[in-house]
Amino acid sequence: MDELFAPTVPDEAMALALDRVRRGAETGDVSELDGLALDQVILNMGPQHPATHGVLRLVVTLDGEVVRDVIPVVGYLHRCKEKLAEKRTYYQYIPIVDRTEYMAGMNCEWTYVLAVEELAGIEVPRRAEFIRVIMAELNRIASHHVAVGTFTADLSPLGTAMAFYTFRDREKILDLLEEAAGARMMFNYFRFGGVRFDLPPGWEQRCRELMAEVPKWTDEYRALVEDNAVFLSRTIDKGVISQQDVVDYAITGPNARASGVPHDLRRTRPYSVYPELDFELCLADHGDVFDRYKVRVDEMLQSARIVQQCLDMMPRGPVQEGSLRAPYVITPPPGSAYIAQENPRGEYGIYIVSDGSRYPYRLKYRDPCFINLQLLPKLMRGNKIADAVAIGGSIDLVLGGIDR
Amino acid sequence: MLGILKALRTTVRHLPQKSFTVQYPEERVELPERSRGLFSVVVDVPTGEARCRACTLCETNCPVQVIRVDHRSRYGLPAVDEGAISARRSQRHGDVDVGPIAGLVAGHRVSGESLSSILRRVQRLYGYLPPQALDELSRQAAIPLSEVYGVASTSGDLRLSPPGATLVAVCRCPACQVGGAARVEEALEEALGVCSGGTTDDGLYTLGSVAGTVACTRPPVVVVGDDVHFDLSPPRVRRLAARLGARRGAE
Amino acid sequence: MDLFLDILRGLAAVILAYSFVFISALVNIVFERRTLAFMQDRLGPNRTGPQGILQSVADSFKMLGKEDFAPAAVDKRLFTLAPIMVMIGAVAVQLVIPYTKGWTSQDLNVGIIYIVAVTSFTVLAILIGGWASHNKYSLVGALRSAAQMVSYEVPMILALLVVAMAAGSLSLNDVVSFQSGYQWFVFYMPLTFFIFWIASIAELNRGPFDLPESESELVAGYGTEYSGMRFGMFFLNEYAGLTIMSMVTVTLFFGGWEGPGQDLLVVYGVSVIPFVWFMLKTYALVFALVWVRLSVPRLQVDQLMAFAWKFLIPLALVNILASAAIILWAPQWKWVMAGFSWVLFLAVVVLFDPLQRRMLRRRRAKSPMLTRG
Amino acid sequence: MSLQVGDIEIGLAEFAARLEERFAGELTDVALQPPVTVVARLAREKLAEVARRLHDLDETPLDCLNLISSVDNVGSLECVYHLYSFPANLYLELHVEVPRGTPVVDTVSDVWPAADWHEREAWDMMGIRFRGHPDLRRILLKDDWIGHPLRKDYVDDVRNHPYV
Repeated sequence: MDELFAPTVPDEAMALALDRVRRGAETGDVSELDGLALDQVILNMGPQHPATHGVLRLVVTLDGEVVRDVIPVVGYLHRCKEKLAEKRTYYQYIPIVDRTEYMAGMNCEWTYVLAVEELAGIEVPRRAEFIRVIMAELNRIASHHVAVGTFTADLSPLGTAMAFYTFRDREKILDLLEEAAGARMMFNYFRFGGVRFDLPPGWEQRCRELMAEVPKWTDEYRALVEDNAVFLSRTIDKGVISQQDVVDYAITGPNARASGVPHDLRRTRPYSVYPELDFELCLADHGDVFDRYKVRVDEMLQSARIVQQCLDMMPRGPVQEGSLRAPYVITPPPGSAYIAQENPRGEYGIYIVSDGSRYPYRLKYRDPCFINLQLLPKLMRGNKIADAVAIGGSIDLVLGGIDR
Repeated sequence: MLGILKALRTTVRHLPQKSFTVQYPEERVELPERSRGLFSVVVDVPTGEARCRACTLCETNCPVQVIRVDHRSRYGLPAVDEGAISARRSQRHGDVDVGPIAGLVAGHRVSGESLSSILRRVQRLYGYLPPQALDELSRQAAIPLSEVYGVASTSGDLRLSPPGATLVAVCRCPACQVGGAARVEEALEEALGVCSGGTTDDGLYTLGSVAGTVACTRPPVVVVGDDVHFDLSPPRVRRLAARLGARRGAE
Repeated sequence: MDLFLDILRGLAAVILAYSFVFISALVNIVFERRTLAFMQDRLGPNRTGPQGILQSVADSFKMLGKEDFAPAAVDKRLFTLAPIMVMIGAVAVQLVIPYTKGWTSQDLNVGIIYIVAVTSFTVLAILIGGWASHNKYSLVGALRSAAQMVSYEVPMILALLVVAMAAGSLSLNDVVSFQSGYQWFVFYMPLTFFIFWIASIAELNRGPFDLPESESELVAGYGTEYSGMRFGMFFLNEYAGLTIMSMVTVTLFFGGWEGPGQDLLVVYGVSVIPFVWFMLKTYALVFALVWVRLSVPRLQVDQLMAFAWKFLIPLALVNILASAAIILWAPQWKWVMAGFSWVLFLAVVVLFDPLQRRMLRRRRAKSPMLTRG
Repeated sequence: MSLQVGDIEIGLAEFAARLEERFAGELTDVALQPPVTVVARLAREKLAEVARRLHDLDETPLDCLNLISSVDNVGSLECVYHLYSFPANLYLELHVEVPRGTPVVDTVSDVWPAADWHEREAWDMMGIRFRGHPDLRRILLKDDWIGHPLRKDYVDDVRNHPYV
């Protein structure tokens, strides 16, 4: 019977948390309620936990309700994608890239294809550029739907309305993407020098109608949540990311813009046809959980505007640079390139080193969630468990990108 | 509280709206034409022939066992050119009467004996395992063709090509193996000019293997047709190989 | 002879009480799931039975069938005692509820105080369940729910007292008869109704107050270690509570069984039409409970406490003092009470958001310097 | 004053010239990679000190560490520090050669806190130790994994897969 209660051998993260508690006890930094002999509880939130999006494990040291320390443990979804790159030709690697950050398949593929085009000096026809922007922005809206929906579901009892409205609207976008690219999430649609198919007939009209609906959707989300007294009291002034944190921890994407940092790669390091499109940067000034939610909803509107402009400005013409269609083998000259691009979660960059052969010599991802996750312990310290869950939800993590 | 009232008003406005759910088995979502959600036979546009050769490998490897390969295509696609395939086969194997196979398979379903033992019975019928027989067997017993072929090609004593007049079988039992069966086999391969399991081009000899013989007390052992040669030291093997080579030359 | 009739009547009352709890629990499960579904543009369970009516029956059979084991480190006796106790609250309250014109199981003259006394059993049961499960999650969940239920009973009692003062008696039948002629208390005292209803939501651990078993943080709160029929008892109690609490609210504020066409159908001295009205009003309130649960996120523990002690209880105190003064001294006290209550109620509803936003903005201004350097 | 991006108008060539003139001895073969990147090499010993000075450059400080990539050029290992300057909105790629025998280099996590996990990943995948790193553990692989997978001469050890 006693082996039932044999203390499980704590792995490194648990051991680190235990000795931090022990060191805390020696230096007198014991629990707030010094009167009571309350020792701290180490709680394992994850890797299966309703609040951690995907297989993230947080070793949380609790002092009653207050979170005293958090040690994130990642790697449960590690698929060694960077090692795979050494074994796959450039062309075979495209479907693997859009499985890193599976919420934004189009953006990931675009970054990889952009990097290889930079290395190999491939030109992209103008119509393909516009199709790429449309696909990326549609994927951004769908990804923000998931982010906002699951974040609100974390705050409220099971079966909250917001989660279902966002996912219902996302379905419509995914149907559009399936018509054009053939798949709902794992697209494999981009090619070097363009995209694989042209848009099916009648697609543009359906897309224009759907983009006209986006403002109606966002008004409904705002009405449901933004004046809600309970929602405000749970999100305002919680988990504030200061601009100093943004610079020190290289935070990018909606999390940075919510703190007032106008860093958006579509504007600061323009690529493709973005300079010709006019859209505003959605900024907020307090950088708390509420602002991060608000920035994401505003960005949905901006993305819809971009898609409408692209549909108007898109010329006729080929969709993929002719010479690259048949032979699927590309051997870019030796050299290295770091190309980054604005993914719904931040700056998603790929650093490729090529040695002239058919296989990339080394491929390194700059994943926005991996870097935003570093700040989580600093944000969660000192808050209650409920706040910690809200902050985790507002940072919007996708474990596929973190673990690669 | 006005904010909460506004939220309440938003949710109640959804009460009368039509629901979004598609009741799957009764109603089905029709996938767009370009969707990669379903398996489909890829048709090679220039020749108009389906690129699938019905090799049933997908059927065997599918983890959720949802694929059934049926040569007679139901989708009205340009069917696999069966005539060309069977013509090529019979030209190499001669037309094979596949009647008795049904009886064998029926027995199998009753007695439940394993696939390899059925294949041995089929081999006893035709002397080897012709592709048409494997085809018929897989269709009758509803076992994917690639699985039948897998079993047929791996086990040592099942032959996929017609045997030569006499069978030269090198014994592979542990005793002979230790006794130097490998050396014997090399010598015979040189002499007959054919690798193990193959048949000499003039169809006289087939170099096969056997799992054990009566004479295995005096390894290594080779069975040529009916007579058994044992205790084959290197010189005796060379003499046997030369004699086989010569006889082949003579005829 | 009448002794035998009394015994029979008592027996019928007990059977009615228990069957009512189980049937209303089953009905509520399906009712809530379907209403939630329709409000979220989906269908909800519609496969078992016509339009999914038998879904909760299927659930309860599954719940009965599931293996109901107790983990090794559990305090055996308390672990089994908790689910049994949890149903006491829901069943015992029906002793005093006037279902229809001729039928109240036992018209106690201390009805209102009896209700409050009995509903506090569930707090005890949840505490015992949480403590006995010997699990971090359930311990935190149980302590949270104990704090929440105790601190929301205070405004609930204060609201009930106002009703008792207005009706002049503690017995529920008198309260119902006082409200006859469509002079329901909800029209005269909307503020009291507002306080009572919010406190009752918290009492039921539902809607924005379902902290004890909040999924995102505590996995399943006090119910984490329970499975099978033991968990079923907690589950049934939560859903039965919906109807029971709505019945109490209807009796106190919406004129109980009063409705047009009262004496049309009388069976053995018990008129049936008012029962139908009573049920309609109850299920209107149950719909409101489900509606609130869908649209309002969950409160935090400290906000829960702050809302109770810093807002609801002072409001209830002001309300009870003012009502007492009005009932004693005001000549036409009903109209004065209505005026006062409506003004205060609208003030609270309108001013709550701006005040809260100002408080949040002030807290934001105090937060650390955001900009560089 | 809230943070601005790219408010100091400075061209790429001019930015490279400023760097070359400020770090004459240390930064070698500075090259331009239009449109936004300057590439330079740096000796391993000078890393910690140069990093601090780069971070505190007067007008265009390279205040943000975007990424640390580790590359295995068979002869030696190489750490690539991708730095970004918010005021100048330009990138600097620092290549630091690390010998294969003793793959040790100073940590920069005290200068840029973002470097913490990048260095842990470089240690986990490429086996480069960072002297002075607060808690250099494996980040993606199992704690007791043997070997560093992204090295070109990596052979997968059977003890890494006990359950297969």
